[in-house]
Amino acid sequence: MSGAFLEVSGLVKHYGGVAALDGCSLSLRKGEVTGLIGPNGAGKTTLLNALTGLAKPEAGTVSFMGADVTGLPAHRMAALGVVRSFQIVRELSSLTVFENLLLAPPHQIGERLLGAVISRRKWWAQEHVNAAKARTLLERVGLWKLADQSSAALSGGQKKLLEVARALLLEPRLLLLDEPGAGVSPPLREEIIRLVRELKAEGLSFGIVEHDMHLVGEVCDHVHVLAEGRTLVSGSFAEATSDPRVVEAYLGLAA
Amino acid sequence: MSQSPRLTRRQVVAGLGALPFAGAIRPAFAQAAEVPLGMVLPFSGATGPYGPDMKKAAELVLGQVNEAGGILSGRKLKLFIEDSETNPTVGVTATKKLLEVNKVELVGGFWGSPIALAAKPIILAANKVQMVSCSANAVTDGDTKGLVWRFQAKSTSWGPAGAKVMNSIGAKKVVVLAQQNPFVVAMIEPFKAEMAKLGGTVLDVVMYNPDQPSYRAEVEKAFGGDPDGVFCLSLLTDFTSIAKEVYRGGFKSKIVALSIGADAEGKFLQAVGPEVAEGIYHLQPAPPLDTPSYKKFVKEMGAPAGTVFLFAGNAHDQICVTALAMEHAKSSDALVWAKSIPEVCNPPGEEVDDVVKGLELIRAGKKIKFVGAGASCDFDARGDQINRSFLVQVVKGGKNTVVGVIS
Amino acid sequence: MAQLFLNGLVTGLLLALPALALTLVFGILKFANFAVGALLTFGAYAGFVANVQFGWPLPLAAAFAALCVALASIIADALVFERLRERGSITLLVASMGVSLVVENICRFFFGNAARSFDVTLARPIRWQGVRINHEQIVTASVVIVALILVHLLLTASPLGRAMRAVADNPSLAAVRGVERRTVARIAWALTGALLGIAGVLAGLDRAIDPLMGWNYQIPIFAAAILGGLGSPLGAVAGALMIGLAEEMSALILPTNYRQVVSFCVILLLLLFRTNGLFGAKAVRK
Amino acid sequence: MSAYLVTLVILVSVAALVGLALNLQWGLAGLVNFGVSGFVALGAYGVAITAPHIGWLPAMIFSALLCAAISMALALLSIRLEENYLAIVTIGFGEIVRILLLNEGWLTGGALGIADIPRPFAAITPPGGGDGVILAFAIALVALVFVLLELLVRSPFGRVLRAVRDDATVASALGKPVLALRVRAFAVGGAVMGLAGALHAFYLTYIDPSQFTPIITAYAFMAVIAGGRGSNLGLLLGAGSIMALLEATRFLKDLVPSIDGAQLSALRLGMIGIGIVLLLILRPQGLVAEPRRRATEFFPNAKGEG
Amino acid sequence: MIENRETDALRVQGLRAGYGRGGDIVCGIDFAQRAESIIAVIGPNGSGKSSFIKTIAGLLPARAGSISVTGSDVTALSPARRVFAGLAYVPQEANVFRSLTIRENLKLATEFLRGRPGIGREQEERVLSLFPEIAARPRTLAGNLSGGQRQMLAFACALLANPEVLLLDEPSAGLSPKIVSQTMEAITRVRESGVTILLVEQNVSAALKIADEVVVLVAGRLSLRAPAKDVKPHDLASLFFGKAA
Repeated sequence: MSGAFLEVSGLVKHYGGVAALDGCSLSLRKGEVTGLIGPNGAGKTTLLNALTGLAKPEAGTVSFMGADVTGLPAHRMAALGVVRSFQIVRELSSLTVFENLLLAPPHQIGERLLGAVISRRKWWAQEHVNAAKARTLLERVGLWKLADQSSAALSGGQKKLLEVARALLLEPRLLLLDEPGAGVSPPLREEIIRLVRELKAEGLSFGIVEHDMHLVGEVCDHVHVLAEGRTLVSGSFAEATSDPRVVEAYLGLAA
Repeated sequence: MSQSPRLTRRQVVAGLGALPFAGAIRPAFAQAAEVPLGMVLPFSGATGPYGPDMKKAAELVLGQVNEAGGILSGRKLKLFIEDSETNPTVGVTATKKLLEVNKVELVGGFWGSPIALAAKPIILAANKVQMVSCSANAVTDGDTKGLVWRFQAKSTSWGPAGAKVMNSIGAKKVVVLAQQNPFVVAMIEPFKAEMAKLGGTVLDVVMYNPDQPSYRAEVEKAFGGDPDGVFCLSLLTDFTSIAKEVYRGGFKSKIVALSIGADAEGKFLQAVGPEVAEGIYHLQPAPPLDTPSYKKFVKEMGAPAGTVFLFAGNAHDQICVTALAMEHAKSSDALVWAKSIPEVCNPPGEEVDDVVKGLELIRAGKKIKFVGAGASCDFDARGDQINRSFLVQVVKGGKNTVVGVIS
Repeated sequence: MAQLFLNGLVTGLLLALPALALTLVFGILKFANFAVGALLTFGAYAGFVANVQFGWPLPLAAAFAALCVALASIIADALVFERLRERGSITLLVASMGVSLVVENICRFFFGNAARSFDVTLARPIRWQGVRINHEQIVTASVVIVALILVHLLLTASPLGRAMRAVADNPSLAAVRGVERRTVARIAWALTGALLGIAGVLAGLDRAIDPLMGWNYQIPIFAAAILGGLGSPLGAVAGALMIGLAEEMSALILPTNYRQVVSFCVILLLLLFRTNGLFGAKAVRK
Repeated sequence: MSAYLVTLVILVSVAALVGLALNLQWGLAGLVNFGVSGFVALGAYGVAITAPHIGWLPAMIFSALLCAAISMALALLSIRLEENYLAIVTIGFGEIVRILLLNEGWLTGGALGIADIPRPFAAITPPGGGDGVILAFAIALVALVFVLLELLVRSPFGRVLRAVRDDATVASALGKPVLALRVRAFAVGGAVMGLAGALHAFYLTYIDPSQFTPIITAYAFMAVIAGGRGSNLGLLLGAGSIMALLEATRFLKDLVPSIDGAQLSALRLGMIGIGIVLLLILRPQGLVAEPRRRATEFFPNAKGEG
Repeated sequence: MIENRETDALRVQGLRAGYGRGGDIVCGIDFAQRAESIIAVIGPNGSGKSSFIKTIAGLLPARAGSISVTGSDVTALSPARRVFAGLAYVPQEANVFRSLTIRENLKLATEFLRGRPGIGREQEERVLSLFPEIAARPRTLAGNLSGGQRQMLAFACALLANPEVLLLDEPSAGLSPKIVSQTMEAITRVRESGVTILLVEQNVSAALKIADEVVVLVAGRLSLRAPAKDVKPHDLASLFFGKAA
């Protein structure tokens, strides 16, 4: 159990000549909630993309549970248990809430071309198992009554919850959340905080990109502050937010 | 915007519903005494230019016959014409519609072998007569039950005729420039063989696909080596472009072309003007140009005297022969009257070129030999027209001038 | 060889105007307009009416054709494309197929299928260093080059061109700068219509006028615009020249009946290496 | 009349197969394919060339597999392209196929085409009763393909394809192999188009390159748009109504007798163009909506709880 | 809160807006702004700040309510006509035409506003003197400018229209702290030239420094309006994240 759960070293990624990541190194620990904060343009979202296979880093390595996973395609990262949510919620709008969840579980026989036609009974059984899990999760995040609604019709906050629930069905080892608190009304935000704590207690690890210092302070065990594509400061929430460099570069005024 | 589209949509749907219904009930209410005939002609697509004149010619005969009291003691002819869109699939549905909805005894027309070939099995299955105006040998191959009749020279007889023209104008080293099209492709080998027999050589065969934006590269390739002559196997639209290109390119080789492209019942001259067309030889199976009936036909078609109609003449003949054969067989049952076709067309018999007069003679119990506006209309046992001679013309001073007849 | 090169240049120049028209509409309205071919045909017939039926000289007839097609394009936009603007590029593409059928058949309805030509006397070629140059080629080349220069000036140096480029770049920002997308779209339609009208007359001069003529140009036009990168005016012209040269020069190594395949092979090869054409901006598939 | 209806039903069947395939590729998986006519032609030529030697059933299987393989190759080649570019590449594919068929006469008969293609069950077909057999065959084929595709659409496979269409990034972040899924959808669609071509060849018993023009592609898109993207049932309705529109306009001349043939044809094709545009403007969602999996299917008594 | 109508540069009543078929994002906002003031709109992500300012600019159609600028109703006008009526808008990030040069960007800013009073050479000189670094490089493509320079160019373009009211959507977004302070300083200069400024900001501290008043938007509704000097950051925490006022 020693050593980092997810280790990032020296990641570099440019977009149109601008360095989004410029030698970024940091680590996430197992069973903890790690916050990633920093000003706009500090490279937080690019880092998440690099961690989940949506962006190929130009230099540097990513290792997960001791294995080098640099540059693996997104679906392989998901299969390894690194699952993410998106900053601007990307629900699959032509699917219902329930279908959004049924989609998520890995290794579905019915998603194979032949399996879908031939092994009907098998995938139907799988589907029932997944449906039960989906129902439990939907009830947990309070969306069960909206199960058969088009996911496009949900409010912003409900979509966030849907996204988290969908990610959970993938049975992740590490859940990376991109601004889970953004656009969420206060009661829902408390709901998310409660959910993250519960899941952490169940053994799930988190990486959370967030601007909302209240949320970060509530749930994060450890915080990395990013600026201009690198790690500026790492430490506990209190340590990080009292660091003068962080106040200068990010917070602007004493938080 | 909120109300009107609804209304429109409903109207569209209602219109759609009503159309086939109207079409379907029409024949049922039609006079039982009418004899329905059908034709599949091209009005759009690559061969679209040839359809309208064929339609006109067929309707001309129809008018004459009906005005003279029809056939089979007073039954009028009724003609249904469908568009093939130069597309065999469409040709098949059109044929089906004619056979099943209009209950026609004859499906005529058929410019273009693929359409005729696609429609053939259906017409044979329905035991009706198919008359075609296309050249591919395959059309009359196989078991045709004596129901398929070709009002046109076979492809294989066009080629040698072309070689003879080349020979007569002194072209020994020649190039073939041909559209990739079934009618034309079958001419190339017989042409080459005949050229060899006549002591000439075919330097190159340049094939091109129809419907190209330009034919510059092909013209360059065919004419660039300055052959004595180029055998241009093209249809109207592409030949118009090719002829302009040749003229502007300043090439000197003599051109022998098909009248389908280089005359097209006068449309070619209209399209390119006299300078470009000057000196182009072209050939086609000869209509009986000198007969009074042909001259009358040209006049009735509203064309200037001397116009050489080929396909329109074929369409004209198809309807004439059908009327005469039905009258001869005293039946409108296709299986019966098809057998009468050689009876009214092949010699011996009194030569007749007017359908109305022919009908009178048949009623009077005389044996006739019909001579059409497209050909002399003699058939062999396969249903192919025989004794087709080719008329060779050259464009001089903006006019087609007859050079001679090759048989 | 030199002859084929020259022929290729002329063919390419003929493609340049419609390819430019296609790319302009794509830049501003973000869809590939399948009706370019039919509108080109329409232009040729409009020119034919003016030249042969009214007896106007060809330059005047070309201007008339440009006007007619510009008008037709604006009408098509108002009746069809405007209403479908929010519905995605493929819906618009399919709609433009419908428009294409309608326009082509309007021409067929009034003029039939027979090939026609303008009332101009053709001349024999000028020979220079063993290369034949004919008058139409000179006329075509000069008209196209002048048109291209004018369009280039319009796009780069006039307020209208700036507005068009602004809308292509960022329509919502353009809107708050006082440039209405709708107005600019209409102007772009008029401009492309005018280009297609002139192209139609030139094509009619080069070959015969028939209802399917534009359809025959369709694929090389698309090939040219894509080769240059959809939405890039400069690229469209370069692409047109390359397609023209490739198609004519390919006669050296390929049988002529495979000429039409050439443009596609060029596109395929190019797209394998540059997914957005020669000059296209990077467009990311979501 | 009845045999004419048979023709129509068979042609609708061909159009429906093509449409079903496109509905899988474009409607469900979001991959635009403008080379439909090329795949149909390959399917038709596949059976026309092989059926006399190996029998109709192996020939059909061969055609379907051939088209599937070529679809996969094309998909791998071009699937990373942006929609408009993919459209052009597929258009080009259709044209290349047509030109190859036209010019490789040693194999395809060139412009003359291939005649006397044996029909399925030719041996047990009573003379003159051919239409009934081919009709039954066509309907059975459409039914089979419809059921299979419907199984696919309603299975998790269909759902994951919809997810890929909606947002490929999210789908890949959820662990779905987007490229592989797209290639599979394209291949299955290609195979069905091949079957459509085979049915076409069997019915006409004669094929030539001029039968496979891009208009087939246009009609297929019309059918999908009319029926509603993603719904197979809607597609059958769409294909039926498009063919009805095409054939109904044929009766136009019986109502308007005074114009000449070319004008009539122009009027007819022009009306089809107007039909396309009207469908797009008036029927944005198509005739039938996509199928959805309801929670109530699993928990029939749970509705409204939670 | 209701002030004298004549002196209100910007006035919004009962404004509702949203995207597509979705619910309202802007849920009934009443708001008025005195001429030549700077008001900062702040609030948590997703509270409708951007939608609010876009609706005023006309990029998002208002479902209900009205907007007026210096007393004249602009609710029914297109975005372009609103510029003519004196309402300029600088969007977040994509705020210049990247494929056009600086000079072309500047020209476009007034080209289609002929007849609006106060535009022309004089205004151009005045504006360019505010942003000397832009005026120096007219032939540079706007896409090649740095984020801060683009921001300046965008301000310059908006000001060339001689607006009464300037709407700024997160001018600090994506900028480093140093550039943010320069930008904020530029905004105060703009106000001094007589323009009313409505500013949406996420960077609360920067906004508080220059704004006269602060408006807090939560879930599409106004939850607080107060003079900037009275607002303390810890108040904001409870306003943003606690119960809506």
